[in-house]
This record gives sequence, structure tokens and C-alpha cells, in this order.
Amino acid sequence: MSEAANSETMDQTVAEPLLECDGVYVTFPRYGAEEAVALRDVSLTISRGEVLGLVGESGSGKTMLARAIMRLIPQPGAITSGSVTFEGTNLGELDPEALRRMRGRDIAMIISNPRGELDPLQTVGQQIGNVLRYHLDLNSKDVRERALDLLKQVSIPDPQRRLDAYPHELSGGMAQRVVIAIALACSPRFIISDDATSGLDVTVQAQVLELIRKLVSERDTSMMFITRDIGITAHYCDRIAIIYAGEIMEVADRGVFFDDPLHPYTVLLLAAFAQNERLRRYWLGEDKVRENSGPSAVGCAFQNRCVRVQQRCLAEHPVLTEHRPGHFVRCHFPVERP
Amino acid sequence: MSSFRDFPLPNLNRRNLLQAASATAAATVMPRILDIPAAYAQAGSTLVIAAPATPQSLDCNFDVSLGTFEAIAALYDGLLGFEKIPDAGVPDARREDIAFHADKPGGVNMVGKLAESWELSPDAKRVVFKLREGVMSNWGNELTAEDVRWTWNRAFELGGLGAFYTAVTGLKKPEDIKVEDKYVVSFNVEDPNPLLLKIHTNLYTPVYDSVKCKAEGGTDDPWARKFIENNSAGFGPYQLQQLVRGQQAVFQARADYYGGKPAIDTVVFKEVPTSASRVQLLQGGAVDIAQYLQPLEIISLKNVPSVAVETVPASFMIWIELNAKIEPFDNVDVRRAMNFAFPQQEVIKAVYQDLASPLNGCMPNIYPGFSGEFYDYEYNLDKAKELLEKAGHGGGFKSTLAYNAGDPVQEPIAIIYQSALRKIGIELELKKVPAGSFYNFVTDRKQPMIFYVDSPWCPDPGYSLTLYFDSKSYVNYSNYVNADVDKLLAEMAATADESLRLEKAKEAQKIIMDEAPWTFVCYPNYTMARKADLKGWTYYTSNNIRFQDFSR
Amino acid sequence: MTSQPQGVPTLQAAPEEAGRPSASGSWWFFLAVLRARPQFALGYGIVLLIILLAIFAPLIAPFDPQQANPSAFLQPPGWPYLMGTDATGLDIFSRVIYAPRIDLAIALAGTLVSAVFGSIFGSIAGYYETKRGLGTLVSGFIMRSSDVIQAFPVFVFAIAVVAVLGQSLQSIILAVAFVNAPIYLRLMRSQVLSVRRLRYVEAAYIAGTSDLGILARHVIPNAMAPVLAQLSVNIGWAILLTSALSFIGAGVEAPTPEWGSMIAMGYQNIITGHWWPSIFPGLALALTIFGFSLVGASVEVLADPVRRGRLAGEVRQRRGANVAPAGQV
Amino acid sequence: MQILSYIGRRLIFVAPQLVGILLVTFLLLKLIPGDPAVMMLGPFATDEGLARLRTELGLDHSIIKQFGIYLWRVIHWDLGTSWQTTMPVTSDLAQRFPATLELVTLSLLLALSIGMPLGVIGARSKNGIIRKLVEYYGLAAGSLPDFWFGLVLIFIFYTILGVVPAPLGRIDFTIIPPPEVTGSLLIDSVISGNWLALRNALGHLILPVLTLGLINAAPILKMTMSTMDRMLEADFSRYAEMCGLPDRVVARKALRNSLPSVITIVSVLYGFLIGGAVLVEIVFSWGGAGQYAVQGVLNADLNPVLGFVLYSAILSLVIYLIVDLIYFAIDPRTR
Repeated sequence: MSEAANSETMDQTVAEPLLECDGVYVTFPRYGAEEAVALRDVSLTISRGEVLGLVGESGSGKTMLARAIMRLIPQPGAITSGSVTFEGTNLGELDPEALRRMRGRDIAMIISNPRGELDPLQTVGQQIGNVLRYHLDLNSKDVRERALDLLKQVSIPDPQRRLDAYPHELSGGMAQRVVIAIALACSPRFIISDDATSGLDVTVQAQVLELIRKLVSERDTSMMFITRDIGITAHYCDRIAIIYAGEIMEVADRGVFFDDPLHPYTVLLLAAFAQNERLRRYWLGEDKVRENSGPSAVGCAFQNRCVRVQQRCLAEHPVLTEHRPGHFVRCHFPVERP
Repeated sequence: MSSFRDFPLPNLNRRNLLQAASATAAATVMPRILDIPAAYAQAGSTLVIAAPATPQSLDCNFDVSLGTFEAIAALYDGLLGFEKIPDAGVPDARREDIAFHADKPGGVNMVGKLAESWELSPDAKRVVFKLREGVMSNWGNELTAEDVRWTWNRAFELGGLGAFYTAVTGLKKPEDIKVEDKYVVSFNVEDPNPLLLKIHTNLYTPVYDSVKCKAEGGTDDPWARKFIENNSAGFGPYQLQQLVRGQQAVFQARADYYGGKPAIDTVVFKEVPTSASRVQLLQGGAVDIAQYLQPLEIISLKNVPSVAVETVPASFMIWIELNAKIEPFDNVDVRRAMNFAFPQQEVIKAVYQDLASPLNGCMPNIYPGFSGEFYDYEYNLDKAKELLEKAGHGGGFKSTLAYNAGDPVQEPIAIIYQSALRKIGIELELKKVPAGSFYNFVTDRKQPMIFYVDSPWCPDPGYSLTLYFDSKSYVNYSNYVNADVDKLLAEMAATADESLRLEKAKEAQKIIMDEAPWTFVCYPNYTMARKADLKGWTYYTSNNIRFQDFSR
Repeated sequence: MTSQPQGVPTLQAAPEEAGRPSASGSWWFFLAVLRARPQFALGYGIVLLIILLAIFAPLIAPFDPQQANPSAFLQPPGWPYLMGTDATGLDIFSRVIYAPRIDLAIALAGTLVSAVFGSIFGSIAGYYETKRGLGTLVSGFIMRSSDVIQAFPVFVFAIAVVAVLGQSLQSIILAVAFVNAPIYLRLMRSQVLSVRRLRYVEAAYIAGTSDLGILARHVIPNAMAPVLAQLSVNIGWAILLTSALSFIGAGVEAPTPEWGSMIAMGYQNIITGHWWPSIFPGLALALTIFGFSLVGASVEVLADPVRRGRLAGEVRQRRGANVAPAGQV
Repeated sequence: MQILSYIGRRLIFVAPQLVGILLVTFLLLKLIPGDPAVMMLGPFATDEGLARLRTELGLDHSIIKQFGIYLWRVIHWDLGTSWQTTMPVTSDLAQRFPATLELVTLSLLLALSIGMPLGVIGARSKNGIIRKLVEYYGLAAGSLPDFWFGLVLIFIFYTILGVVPAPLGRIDFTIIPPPEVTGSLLIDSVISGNWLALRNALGHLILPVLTLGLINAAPILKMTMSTMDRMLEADFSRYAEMCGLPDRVVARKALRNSLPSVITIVSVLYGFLIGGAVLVEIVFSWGGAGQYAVQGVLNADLNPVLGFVLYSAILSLVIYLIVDLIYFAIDPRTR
């Protein structure tokens, strides 16, 4: 959908695009059947300093998108079409070494469940140090200082001691802060936070989110904030994208998005999230939620769960169109509200 | 232990040899090779021997280990020895003159060793030895008649092998050996005995230094068993310097040996259990002599310029016992058939590489009194079949042949024999017996067929035949019983008339060969594999090396 | 987290999902696997060849494998002795192709015996592991015995078994079985332990089915697959053990054609340059074990649902979408 | 402290197991036909002599009592005498065990240095030709009967090429071995500065170590590769990739995390080879402990076998303890 991407005009608050995904397809070969499409026609733009929330359920392709940007698609999947451009460079044209140098230095990732993802055999200091050493060519003394400094920045209590701690000795929240420190180590221009807080207690979660937001805004770093929790995006994101079955369903600035969602799936998500019966009714209208069922390969991916499904949805694949300026939606029949 | 016939006899085939000669299954324990003192290494006056085993015990009254033979020969001397003559086949080598000499006392061509002179009474009931004077033991005690008396008393008291020698010579009690003078000792028996003199040439009738032995033994151990087991007190050319069983024994030449100091100062006798290893060591120049090699190895050594390999006819015999107490070998025709079905020539060629001669008799063919004309078992399956039919086994039968896993020639012989027998309907099952327990299988006499390797040490027909065919002999492992043979052997033992004895020996051999208590395999040659520059090798009927013979 | 959308299959999982082989056409699938994994085909080929040789040895062998021909001893390889002759003039080639009759028979029998008894005791141990009273005692005793067997130096133990029972085919088989049994015992036990926790087994238990009934009807059939897989992996090792026992003189007796004992018989000749009596049988032995380990590797893959799935996917991918019946996945 | 309590717990379990092993061995060997008294005294034994020896050996007691006596002696480190060597089993084993240990240790070091890098290379070059080669090596090496492979090596390198010393034990006859300190010829030569002996002993080690090393590299390779495969797919490797760490660093992390499995397989091999190296020991006339034990079994020589079993059980125990200590060292989670 290059048309949609191209036509997306820059928000007035944003100067230039930092990262641009253009019609990205990620497919996995399947056998005896058509290949499985993990990402379909994903076009997104993220500007400098912008925080984009990417919301979708598990398996919707959020993580795949993050990996596509980093160019770390698991075997045997591949980006079969489209491009990812970062600061004007088409990442697909970079050689593996350049890509590697980019990862962690220019584009960093904050992962969820960090205790399982950190190397169990290395201390916190070593793991932060690794990134510093291999990206910034620091010597080991500087590395230690910098690592300590980073731990301080992410407000880890008793950082000196934590530096020599192993992942299993950390609490979930602390491990999360370590991962953030690693992500920040090289002052990247772009950070992907992949469900970063999902495993944490609610109070810790809030602290960590606050920390991320603070650090990101201090450094004028852009961020893609991937989450299953649409509520979080309301607080922390400038713009929100909804992904379903590997497709971007709706993209809009925060205000517009929550006030006036266009896609039935967005409505469904908001309704599911809402505690408020009045709001629920407002978002859901009289529609009833259909039985849960998987995405469809033909026609609209959401057709099986859509309360508003019509004949056209079964046959014709909808494209992402700019319904209003800056508000894109992929639906034949967007939700219109009085 | 009254009659000598109840006694086991010195035979080569004991457990050490069995363990040692092995290449595969019984590749025993190659111990760490230790402690060749630096000074030994390749010095001109040092002899290094790779042997299958080190001596177990140095007491020849009880031990017949391979290494013990060499040790006894080095540490002790007996009263007499055979005269030596050049070997007919090997120019440089010498051998004992064991032939019958009608003109010599007892018909034997002997030289004095510890005895200076000797006199056999015409009725062969008494022999008097005059000892050399001034002969010193390795402990500095002079040889006296008392030493001889003590030695033989020890044999009477301890039993064991010594008791066999007293019995075989007709000595009944310690008093039969009399000290006549400080240097004169006599042996007196009631009946004429043909071995009365000959027995003193035997390797295992040495004389001990009784003074030292008594001192060491004290009252707890009057016959100094413990001391003699690990040490020596004798009048031989060497003394023991070190014995580490399983590794090595070191012998030192005695400067005060009455026969003059041996040419070789130091002998290092190393245990190298596998024959292939011994070959390699000789080939590589690490040892001077490699004992007991396999035929193919001997052949391969013939191309090595630095090595001299000679094989001579020896007193060894290998045969298969056909147990006369187990069906169908109780039938003479079956036993004869077994011999007709044995491809003797092919075995000698394939297994022995022609380093053996056909076993065409039932005693060593190099001994006096041997008759080779009674063997008529040329390989002939038709004849074998005929005999089987005659015996009522025309359809064949099943039997088992036990062989020694430690002796590499026995398995191939067994396989070849098995194949041949199959052609006349006899199904032979092969039973591989670990070297260590093989001897038990032999002495049990429970195997229908079992291999046996032996060498009677006394070059005398009566001695040899009695060993294997007297119905009361311990070594009669084939359970052979023939009253006529028993009678002939008894007559031989009771007369000193050598020509009469030879006549009776011939008669006995005829009967035995005709009744085939064994499957006759072959006379394996004795092989000396040594460095080419080593001179002086002498073959002894005891099939061992005597270090004092060698020089460079 | 208040609420989460549910029930959407993950896309990442899709490829594996797709790789499930269809129940029909398992024979076709097997052939396709062989095409995709030539090393497996090689393995089955070798094993098949060895088995055929063993069956048809009397037709193929130019000489009687036990008939010594002493006039032709130590002939180098050539005609008519393709692999030469040994020191007694036995034809090496004939013996090499006769040998699998005994080697395979012992290895198979030994492995089967160990699998059967190991599985039985393993099931008992696993089943009673969580029970109280006598059950724990029984299971504890079984496991400790197995510990003791495993703590032994395998080889010395096997030789000791043969030495105790006397040298015969049966005792070699038992020795092979003995040292292998703990593998099956542990395998079966862990399988039983995991199967026992399955709901339907618990249900059967609650429904009052007897212990034995549950073991026989529910637990064992379910746990059998990995045991069978282990079996095929184990045979190669059993052959190796058999030949090693014979090599040392505690196995098959000469002149029965058997690779290990042939190597032992020819071993002394190597140093004098007569290499063929022991090199050829060793080669055959190595090839056979190689074949069985390839087969074992393939069975390991096929018995493991995940790896089988991946392989099936690969197979279909190679076959190409156009060949696949539509909608098969 | 955790380590100490762990070791303590382990030792408590070990004692009954050792007794169990000894009991089984003892009973097993008692069943072997053959009367040690007859074998020891040989052909010239008298009935009285046999009876006396049987009493000396305690053979006239009930089996249970005999075992009790044996255990009592074991506790006092008296393992009896071998009738074959006429030496105390403890001194026989003191000679032979180091020979086996030296061989097995070096072989496993070689196996490790072949198997681990190949396993890592194989795991890193997924689906490549190199991986195929590595896989084939693993299968082929795992299929070679070691005793035969040793013969082949002897034939090639000794008989044909003549580049190695004869396969006859650990050191040449002509070389004066260093004074015994550890029993390992290599270490002892170094201690005494006897470089000639060192070179010679190394020469003798080449083929047997190569035989065992090349073959036992296979299981190590397979274990390394499969664990590396898993570790490279593990979350921490993915995360390391995301952080842009170089491949070799990622591989190194994966390798470190694979080490416990590799160490486990090495320890299993070690325990196996102590007795399992006997075939190679025979082929190379090594004079090791396995050879000693096998000879004992074949000749109803009870004490060497019991001694060997006891030694190897204790050795396995020590190995497992060392393995645990290594685990403690490399994995902080166990601390």
C-alpha cells in the first residue's frame, strides 16, 4: 500500500520520518498449501521523537514486525516484499555486518520476560558491557563506568552491587530495568519496546513505563511501543497502530484514536479493555461479539470475528486508506459515529 | 606320595606359559616397564632378554614357570651335565650329546659339573660322586657332600617335584643318600635303576648351599622355603640381583664361579607377554634375545639383518589327548581314524610354516630309543571312514576339542582339524579355554579331546614313555591303559641294561603308536631369535637358555 | 491487564502445524523422507544389504565359511579368495558375509530381551514410584539395582556375565541384554511417570481399573514409541558389544564366522603385514554399525513428533505445492 | 557451603551403592567356575595344600561371611592378592590405573578438542555443507569399533609408514622411565626433567590416544551440536542478536551455556572408558587396569576384578564430584 504510505503527510509536530516501513511482507513457506503470511503489506512511518504504540493480540504479528525491522526473521521466514528505511537507508541493502552494527546501537530493543532472555551465565555488568564493547569499542574500565552509569540512569537501587549480579538474582522489575539500560547503552535513535512490561506487577509496571517514557523523551528517541494492552498506549504513545493477522488495521494519533476509532476490531479491543459499562455500550453499539475464530485468508482478515461483516468483506481484501487526514483504516465499512 | 607314578612331572605347559605366550585373548598384563638401570643399557657385557614371563618362584621344588627354568640354570649347578656337541643343522649352535653311548657309564656321555668324578656300580644300585673342592656358593660357603645330602633330604621332606626325582631314581628314604667324606657322596638304591646317574644332569636337580639355607630358614622353616622362593643359595654362574615379578629379573655374573666368570656380566630378563612385542623389541634392537615366538614372526625375522634366527629340532611335542575313558575314544579304531583324518602335513605347513616336524612317535625324536617307524597315519580320509565304520561310527559322531586361548597355534590347528573331520561326519565343537584355567581342564581329564604341549626333560625313553603312557602316571592325561605297555615300562625301570631297555622301549612304542592314544600333531622346533652378534647358543633338552653360554 | 483477546492461533506456529504428516500415505511419506534425507536411505540400504547377505549367504559365499583349507593359508585378496584367506585357509569373504547371521541375531535378541525386561521393570518402577508402602519399596529396589548395574564398568560386567554363564550364544545374548536393560528401564519409567499424569489415565484409575489393567491398557502402549526408537538406536551398539566380547575371547567361539572373533584371529598377523584377515571383517562391522546408526537416527527423527513434523514440512516443500493434493494441510 | 552439604549428601548415598556394587561383583565372580586355590597352586598341589590355601583365602566360609571378610579388608584398604601376578591388588592397580587414566584422560581431551569445535562449527553452519560433513563424521566415527580402528592405525602408521613406535606399551624398553610420582609417565617425566622419556612416552601415546580420541569425539560432537542448536535458538541468543552482538559472541554465549551438557557427556564417557578402553589397551599392550580386570575375569582371579570395580566406582564418584564442581563454577544459578 505504497499509496497510503506515500500520502501520509508528516504531522506538524514531527519533522522528518526516522523509520519507514513500506509494504512489508513477511512470509513463511508452507507445504502443500500457500505460504503463511506473517506480515502483510505493513506500511508505517515513525518520526523523530515519536512514540508509536503497536497494539495487537498474541500472534498478530507485532513481534514479527519488530523482527522485520531488525531484520531478524526466524527461519525459514523472509521479507518477501517491501522495504524498511531507517534514516534514509534501506535496511534491506545493508550487508549483514552493517546490520549487526546497527542493531543495538541505532535501533535497540526492550524485551519482555528479560530474566529468560538475559544470558544466565553472565553478570549484568558483563551483559551491558558486551553492547558497549562491541558497538562503542570502549575499553573495559570505561565499560564498567558506563554500565554503572546506565544502571543509575534506570534507577536501579544499589547499582554497584547489581553490576556483578546474575540475572537469576534480579527481581522482574530490576531485570526489566537492566534490559532498558542495555537498550539505552548506545543512545539509539530508535527503540522498540516489545511488550516490555507484560510480566511485571502492576505497580512495577507503572514505574517501568514511566521510566521508559522519561528516558525516551529526555533523549528525543523515537520508539515503537508494542503491547497487548491498549490502555497503556493511551498514556504513553503519541500515535497508535492496530495490527491484526499481520496487517495494520488502523493508525491514528492518540486523541483521534480513542475518541473516534474506525475499525471494528479497534472497537472490539477498546470494549474488551473498558471497565465502564457506559463506554462499552458506546463503543459496541448494539453489535454483539461473534464467536471467536481465526483470521481469514480471503477477503478481510477480520471477517470471521467482525460484527459488521458483509458480503464484500468475504471476497474483497480491504486496503489501508486514509479515512481522515492522519487516520488510516483498513476496512470496507469503517465504524461511523454520529 | 609313595610311587613316582603318582607324581606330576615337569612339563612345560603350565599356567605361566599359557598366560604368557598369548597374543590375543590372554594378552595378560603388560606391566610398566621399569628400572632398567642406566648402566645396563646396551653395554657389551649386558644381555637383555624378552621373555614371556618372569619367574614366579625360584624354588624349583615347586615351580616350573618359564622364567624359573632360566633362573635355576643361572643360579644353580647340578652334579653332572651332558657333553656338548655342535648342532647338526645350525653351524654356530651346540647341543647336548644325549645319544646312547654303550662305552660310557650308564650309556651317557657326561661331564662333571659340581662333581669331579663319579662311579656307577655295575649293578646300577649305587653311584658315588667326588665333588670338586673349593667351589663357593654365592654366599661364600664351600660346597660339601653335606650340601648334596641336605638338598635331597629337602626333596624327601617337602614332596613336590623333588619327591618325583627321588621316586624316579628309586631312592626310598633320606638315608639312601650318604655322606662318605667331606667331598664324597653316594646314592644307594635297592633295585637297579637306569636313571640313577642320568638324573643328575637334570636342570631341576641342583645343589643348594645348605649352610646359608639353614641359617636363613632357622627353626621355623627348616628347608628355607621362603628364602629360596625369592632368593638363591647355589653354586651356579650367576647370582640374583633383583626380582620384580611380572616385570624383570636381573642376574649378576659371579666372579668366583668355579667354571670362571661368565662372559656376560649382567642379564636383564624382562617380561614381555605378547610374542609380537618380543619380536618388535628384538627387531628394534632393544633386546638381545626374544623367546618363544610364533612361526610367522620367526619367518618375518629371517629378513632382518641384525637378527639371527635359528630353529632346531627340540624335545617339544604337541598332540591332542583322545580321552580313552570317554566315548567314542575308548575304541582304538576311532582313535586311529582320528589320526588318519588329521592333516598333519598341512598343519605343519600352514600353522608352523614348516618350523616343525611330524609327530611320528610318542616321545621326542631326538631322544635315544626313539622309533619313528610305527607311525602309519598318513592323511587318508577313506581309511578313517573305513575305521569309523568298523567301529560302528560310520555315521560320524559329535565331540569337543578344548584348546588353549593363550597358545596361538592351537586355534588354527583346531579349525583345520575340525574342517577335516567334518568331511567324515565328525562334528567337532571347539572350546576355547582361557590360558589361566587351561591346565585345570587338562588335569581334570574330563575333556574328550584336549591339546597338550610337553617336553619330557630326561632324554631317556623309559622316562618319557612312562610319563604319558603308564596307566598310573599323573601325566597320562589321555587315560590310556594297556597292561602290556605297563609291563614293558616297569621292566625298563628295573634294569640298567641299556640295550634291553631300548628293545623294550621299541616294543612299547609299537603298541602305543598302534593304539593311538593321541592325535599326533608335531614336534615344534625350538627357536633362538637373537642379535646376530651374540655367540655361543646351546640347545638344551630342557628348552631353556643358559646365560653363561653366551658371549659377544 | 484486564482482558485479552484470545483464541487466535499464532502465525509463527503455522509452519509446524502444516508439517504434520497425513495418516494416510505413511509409506509414501517414508519414501519421500528417504529421498529428502539420502543418508537415511544409505542407512536402510546398508542394513537391508547386510540382512540380505545374511539370508542368502549360502548362495553367495564361494566357500564354506568354516571349512579350513590349510593348503591356501594367508592368500592375499584376489581370485578366488576375494578378501584373501586367513592363517588356516578359511575364506575371509565367505566368512564376512556369513558373520551377520550370528552378529545380527545376537544383537537383535539381546536388544529385544533387554527392551522387554527393561520395559517391564521400568513400567513397574514408574508405576509404583508414587505409591506408598510396598510399591515404593519395589520401585526403589528396581531403581537401585539398575543403578548398581549402571555403575559397573560395562565391559567388565558383560565379560563377567559370560564367564559366569559359560561361553554360549545364550550367555552372550544375556550379557548384551543385561548391560542394556537399564537404558530401557529408565526410559520406560520416565515415560510411565509422564503418561500416568495424563487425564484419561487418572480417570481410568478413579474408575477403578486395576493397576495391571491400567499398566497394560493405557500406560504401556503409550510409552512404547520411544522405547522402539531407542531399540533401533541400540542395535548398532549391541553389535559392537557382541563383536568386542568375541574379540576379547569371551564371545562367539571360533571358527563360527563372526566379525569380532575374525578380527581377533587375524590380529596377530597385522604386524607381519598380513592385514586382510582382520581389516575386512572390521570394515564390514563398521559399515553395519554405521548403517544401523543411520537407521537409528532416522527412527529418532520419525518418532519425535516435532522433528518428524519439520521433516514432513521439508518433504512437502521439496515436492512442491503443485503435486500436493489440494487442501491436504 | 552449599557445595559442601551437597558433597556430603552425595557421599551418604555413595557408601551403600559401593557396597551394592561390590556385593554384586562378589556374587557374580563367585559363580564363575574355577577354583582359585587350584589355579594358584597349579599342577603340583596336594590336597592338604589346597585345603590349607582355601582356609587362608577364607574360601571355606559361607559366601556371606566371605563377603563380610572381604568388606572388612576393603575398609582397611586390603584388596587381596592376585594369583596371576602374585602381587597385592592395591599395588597392581597403583601401577595400572594411572596407565589407564593417562590414556583415557588424554583421549578425552583430544576428543573434546575435536568434538567441541566441530560441534560448534556444525551448529553455526546450519544446513550448510559443513554441517553435513560434521554430521557424517559423528555418525561414522561413532560406528568404528575402537579395537579395529586401533589395528588399522597400527597398520598404517606403524607397519607401513613406520612413523610411530611399536604398539607395545607406554614407553620403549631402552628408555629409563622417570621415577614414579604420579604414575603418569608424562607428568613424571616433566617432574624429573627427563625429556627423552617424555618424548618417547608421547610417541607411544599417539596412536592409542588418536584411536580413542577420534572415536569418542563423535558423542561429544553430537552432544555439542544438538545443545548448541538449542542454545542458539534460545531466548538469550535471540536477544544477543537483537543487541547486535557479533555472531562469534553469540556463539560463545551459546557455547558457554552448552558446557554443562558437554561436561556431562564427557564424564559419562570417562566412566565408560575406564573399563571400556580395555580393547584398545589390549591392542596396544598398554598394561592398563581394564586389561588387568578382564584377565582376572577370564582366569577366575577374583581380587583384581573386585579391586578394579571398586577403583572405577570410586573414580566415577570423583569424576561426578568434579563435574558438579565445574557446574558450580560455570553456572551461577547453582551457587
